Amino acid sequence: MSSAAITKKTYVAVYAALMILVLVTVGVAYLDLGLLNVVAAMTIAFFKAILVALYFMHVRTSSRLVWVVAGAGVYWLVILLALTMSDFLTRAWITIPTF
Amino acid sequence: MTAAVEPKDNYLTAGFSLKSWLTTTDHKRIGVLYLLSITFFFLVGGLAAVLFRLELLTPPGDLVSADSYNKLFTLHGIVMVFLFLIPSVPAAFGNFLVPLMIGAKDLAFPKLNLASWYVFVLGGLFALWALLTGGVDTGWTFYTPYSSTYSNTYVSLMAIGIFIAGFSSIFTGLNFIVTIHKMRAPGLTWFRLPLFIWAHYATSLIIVLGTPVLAVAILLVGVERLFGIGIFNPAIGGDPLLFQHLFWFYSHPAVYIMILPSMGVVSEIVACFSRKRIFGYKFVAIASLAIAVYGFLVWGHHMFVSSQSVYAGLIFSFLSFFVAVPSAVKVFNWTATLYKGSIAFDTPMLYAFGFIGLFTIGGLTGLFLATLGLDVHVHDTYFVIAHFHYIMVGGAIMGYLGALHFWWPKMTGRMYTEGWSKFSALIIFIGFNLTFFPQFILGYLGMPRRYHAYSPEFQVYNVLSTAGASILGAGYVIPIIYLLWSLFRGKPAGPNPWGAKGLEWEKTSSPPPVHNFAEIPTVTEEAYNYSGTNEQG
Amino acid sequence: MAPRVDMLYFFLIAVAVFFSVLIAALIVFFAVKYRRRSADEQPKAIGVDVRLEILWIVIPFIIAMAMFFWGAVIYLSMAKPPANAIPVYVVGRQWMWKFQHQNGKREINELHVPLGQPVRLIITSEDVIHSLFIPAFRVKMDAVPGRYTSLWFEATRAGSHHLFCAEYCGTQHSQMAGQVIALSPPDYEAWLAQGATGREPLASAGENLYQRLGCTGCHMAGPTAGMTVRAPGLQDLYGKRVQLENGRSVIADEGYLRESVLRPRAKMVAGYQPIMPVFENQVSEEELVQLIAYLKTLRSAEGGTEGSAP
Amino acid sequence: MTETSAHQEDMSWQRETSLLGVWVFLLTEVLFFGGLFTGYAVYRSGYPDIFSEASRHLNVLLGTVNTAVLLTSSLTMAFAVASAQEGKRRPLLIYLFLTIALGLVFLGIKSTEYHHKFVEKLIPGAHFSYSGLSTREVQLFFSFYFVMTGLHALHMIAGIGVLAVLAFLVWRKKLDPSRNALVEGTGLYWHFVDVVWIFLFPLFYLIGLRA
Repeated sequence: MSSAAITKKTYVAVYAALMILVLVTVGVAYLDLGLLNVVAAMTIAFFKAILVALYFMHVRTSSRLVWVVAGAGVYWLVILLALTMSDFLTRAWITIPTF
Repeated sequence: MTAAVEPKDNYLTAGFSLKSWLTTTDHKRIGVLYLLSITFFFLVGGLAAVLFRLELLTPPGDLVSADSYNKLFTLHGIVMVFLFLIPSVPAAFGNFLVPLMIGAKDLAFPKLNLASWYVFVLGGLFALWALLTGGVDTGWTFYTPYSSTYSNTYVSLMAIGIFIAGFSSIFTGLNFIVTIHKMRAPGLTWFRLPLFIWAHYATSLIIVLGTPVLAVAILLVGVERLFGIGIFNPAIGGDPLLFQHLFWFYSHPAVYIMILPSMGVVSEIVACFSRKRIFGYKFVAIASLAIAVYGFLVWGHHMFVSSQSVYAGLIFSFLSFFVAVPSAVKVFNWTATLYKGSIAFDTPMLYAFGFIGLFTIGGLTGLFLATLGLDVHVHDTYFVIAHFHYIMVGGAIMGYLGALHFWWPKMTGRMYTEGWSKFSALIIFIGFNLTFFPQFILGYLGMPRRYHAYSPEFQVYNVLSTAGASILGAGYVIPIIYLLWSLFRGKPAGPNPWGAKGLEWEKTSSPPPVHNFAEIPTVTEEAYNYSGTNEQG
Repeated sequence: MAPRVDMLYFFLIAVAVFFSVLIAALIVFFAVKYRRRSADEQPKAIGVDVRLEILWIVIPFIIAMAMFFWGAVIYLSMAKPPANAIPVYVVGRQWMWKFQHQNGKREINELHVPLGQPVRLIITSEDVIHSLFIPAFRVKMDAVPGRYTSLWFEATRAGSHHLFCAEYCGTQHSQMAGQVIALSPPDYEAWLAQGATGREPLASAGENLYQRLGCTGCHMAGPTAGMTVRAPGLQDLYGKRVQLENGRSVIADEGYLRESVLRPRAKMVAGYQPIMPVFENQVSEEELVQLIAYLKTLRSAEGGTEGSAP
Repeated sequence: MTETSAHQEDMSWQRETSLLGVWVFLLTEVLFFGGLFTGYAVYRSGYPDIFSEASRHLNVLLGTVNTAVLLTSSLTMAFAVASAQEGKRRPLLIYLFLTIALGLVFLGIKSTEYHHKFVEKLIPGAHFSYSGLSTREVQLFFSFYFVMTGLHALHMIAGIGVLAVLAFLVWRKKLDPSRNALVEGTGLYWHFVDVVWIFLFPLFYLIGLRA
C-alpha cells in the first residue's frame, strides 16, 4: 500500500485529465446520440472513477489485496445492477396470445 | 503455557466490576456480552413462537386477535433473524474464537468490536421499543407498499432498529476480514486454517457486501413513510418489486450468514470427535467461499410469482441450482470423515449429527423452491416455513448449540453434566422434527403462511406441530439450567477436555488469559492433524 | 397442470428421500461401526480422493439441472395461456377478491368456472400486494397494485376448491379466502345467465364509459379524409406491437392499455403529441377493466376471430 | 503484555491493517450507494423521457462547477496525504484546510440548489407541485435526486468533520507521523465520496441536455 511511486506531478496530471473529462462529458450530453448518450456518460464516468482510484487512492501501487477488494466492489455492484435489470428489462418480452 | 488447570488470572477474573465488562475491548468478553444479549433475544422470539403455535392449535382465530397474531409472527421473524441468528455464531463464538484459532491477541480493531456490541444493543432497544409500544405487523420481510403506506404500526421505529443493528454486523464482518488477512500466527497459511475460520471469512464477505443493500432498502421504506415520497409506492409511480429485489439481495445471502458459521462449527466438531482431519478439507474450505459468492446470484427465486419477468425467473432458478453443489460437497465430506474414524458420542457430536441430517433435508427441500414450476404451488405456504426452519433451526441453531457445548469448557473453564446435555439434545431433535416435518405436508396441501385462522382440514398437522413445539421449547430450557449450574458446580475442564486439535485448545488455558497466549504460537502443521502425520488433503 | 406439477413433485421427493436416507444411513452405520473403543485410539489419516470429490460435485449438478429444465418447462406453460382461455378480471383489495366475468356478472370471494375449459385470470390490486392461490390447480400469482398479472388453469374436477390470498396483506389476511366452483359447461352457462336482465356486459359498459370520457373525440374508429389525426386508432390494437416515440416498442397487452389510459405520457406512440389527459384517479380499477374489455373487442374483420375474442 | 510477534507490532503492518479496514468499509459503501443506483436505473429505464424532462429543472452550470470543486478538493486531499507521508506538517495543515474549504463550497452550492428546488416546489412529498403532465414520474426523479445527493452530502459532512478533527490534531501537534494512516484512510474515504459524485453528476444533471 505504498504510494511512493506517485508524485505530485502525477496528481496534477490526473487532476487535469479529470477536469477535461468533466468538460467532455458535459459537451457530449448536448449531442443527441440516442441510447449512446448513456453509454458515453457512463464510460466517461467510469474512466474518471478509475483515474481517481488508481492514482488518488493509490490502488496502482497497492498490494494485490487492495486490487481484489476494489474489484470485488465493482463485481458485486454489477451483480446487483445486472440481475435486477434482468427483471425490469425483460418483462415485456413474454407475449400474450393475440387471438 | 504449561497445562494449568484453571489459571487464576484469565479473561474472566481480569475484573469483576460492571464497568470492566462494559468498557472491555477483549474479544472474549465481547463474545460473552453478545452471547448474553442474543440469549435474551432468543427467549423473546421463542416466547412469541409459543404463543402463535398455541393459537394455531385450533382452526379459528380464538386465542389472540388477528392483529396480535400478525404482530407475534412479525416479532418472531425480526427478532430471530436480525437479533438472534445473524449475530449468533459469528458475533458470540466467532468473536471469542477467531483470534484464538489464528493465534492472535485480539481482533484487528478491538474498539470497533466493542462499538459493534453497543450498536447491536442500541438497534435491539429500538426494536424492543417498537415492539413494546404497539408492535409491527408487516412480517419480517417488510413488503411494500404494505409496510411503506398501509401499515399503521411502528414500522419506522423498527426500520431504524434494523438499520442500526445492520451496522453492528458490518463492523463485526469488517473486523473478521481484516483480522483473518492480517493477524494469522506465523506459519498459519490459508490452507492450514481451521474450517471454522474459512466459514467466518465467507460469512463476513456476505455481511460486508449484503447488509448495506438491506440498509438502503429499509432506509427508503422509512423515508417513504416519514416524508410521503413514493419510491416503492405504485400510487406515485414506484414499483414495489424494486423493494423485493433490494431486500432479497441481502436477505437471501443472509441465510448463508446464518448457516455458514454453523457449518464451520460442525467441521470442528466432526473432526474432533472422529479424531480425523475433515475429508476433502480444501473442497470444504472452497465450498464456503463458493456459497458466499453464488449466494448473491439467486435472490430472485423468492420472486417467481411476484410478477417478476419470466426470463429473470429462468435465470435465477438456473443459478439457484448451483448453490446446491457446494452444500452437497460439504455434507458428503463430513459423512466421509466419519469413515474409519474413532467416533465418540459427546454432546457436541450429537448436535453435529443432528445438523448434518436436518441440514440435508433442509437443503434438499430448498431444491423444491428453486424449481420454477413447483415453487409456484409451494411458494408462501407452510412448505417454505418448514424448509427454512430445517435450515435455520435444524441447521443454524443445532450448530449454535453444538458450538455452545463444544467451547463452553473453553469459555468458562467448567464442564457441564453429560447426562442432561445428551438428554436435552435428544429432546430438541425429536421436538424439532415433530414441529416442522408436518409443515411440509401442510404446505403441499396448500395452507398459506401467516394465517391466523385456517381451514379445519389442516388441523391434524397443526396439532402435531404445536405438540412438537412444546417439546422443542422444553428442550431449549434444559441447557440454560445445566449450563448455569455448571458455572458454579461444574468440574474444572482443563485446557483441552476433548483432546482436540487447534490453537485454542492446545496453546492456551481454559479460560484463556486476557491476551490469549503466553507467546504467539508458531504453526507448523495442517489443521486437524489428529494422526500426527501432517498429511496434505 | 396439477398432474404435471405433482409428477415433478414426486420426482423431487424421490431424490430428497434417497439422499436423506443415504446420508442418515451412512452416518448411523459409520458412527456405530467406527465408534471409539478405547480412549487413546488413533485412527489412520485418510487422504482426499479427488475422484470421489468430483463424483459428488458432478452427480448433484446433473440432478439439479434435470430439476431446472423440468421446472422451467412447466413454468413457461403456466406463463402462456391458451388462446381460447376465458378471461376473468380479478381485483384484490384488503380483504376480498372481486371477480368480473365477460358478461358483466360479478362475484366476491367466489369464482365460478366451467369444467374442461381454460380460464385466464387478469389480476390486479387496489391497495397492497396480494397473491391469488388455488392449491387444487397448483397455481398462484401475486396481485400487484398498478399492474396486471395473470394466471390460467383448467378445472378438471367438479366441485369447490379453496381460493386463498398467499401474500401477507394485513390484519385480515387469513380471511381473504374463498372458493373456486367448477361447474359442468351447461351448468356454467346457466349460472352465467342468472340475473342477466339489467346487467351490462363488460365490453358495452366499457363502450359507454369510452363515450362518456370523451375518448372518441380523438381516437377515431378510422381516420376520415381531411381530418387531422390527433391520436392513434385503437382498432386491432390489442396484442399488436406498438412503435414508441423513444424508439422502443411494446406489445399492447392489458398492462400497456392500462398504463396508456392512466398515464398516457409514460409510453408515447411514435408520431403523436402528448395531448391526452391523464385519467389517473378518474377511473376505478373496475371501470378500467371495462374499458380494456371494450378496447379488446375493437377488431376489424380481418383482425381476429370475432366470435372467440374475449 | 510480554508477548511480541514479529509482524503484529511493526508500523507498516499497522498502517496496512488500518487501510485494509478502510477499504473493506468502502466496499460496503459501494453496495450502499449501489442499491440507490439500482433503483435509479430501474425507473430511468422505465420512464426515460420523463427523467430527461425532469433533469432540465436542475442547474447544469452549478452542477458542473460543483463537480470541478469536488475534483479539486480531491487533488488537495491527495496533496495532504503526500505531505503527511513526507512528515511535512505545515503543508499538511494547509492542504487539509483547503480540502475542508472546498468541501464547504460544494455544500454551499448544493444548498442553494436545494433552496431553488424548494422555491419551485420540487421537493417530493406533500408540497410537491409540477405543472407538467407527468407529475408522478417527475416526483420520482426528484425523490432519487434528493435521496442520493442528500446521502452524498451527508457523507461529505461526515468527511469534513473527520478532516476538521485531523486538522485540529495536526495544529496542536498531537498527530505524530506514525499515525499518518489516519490521514491516508480519510483520504481514501474522501476520494470515494468524490467517485460517487462522478456518477451522480451525469446521471442527474446531464440527461436532459440533448436537443
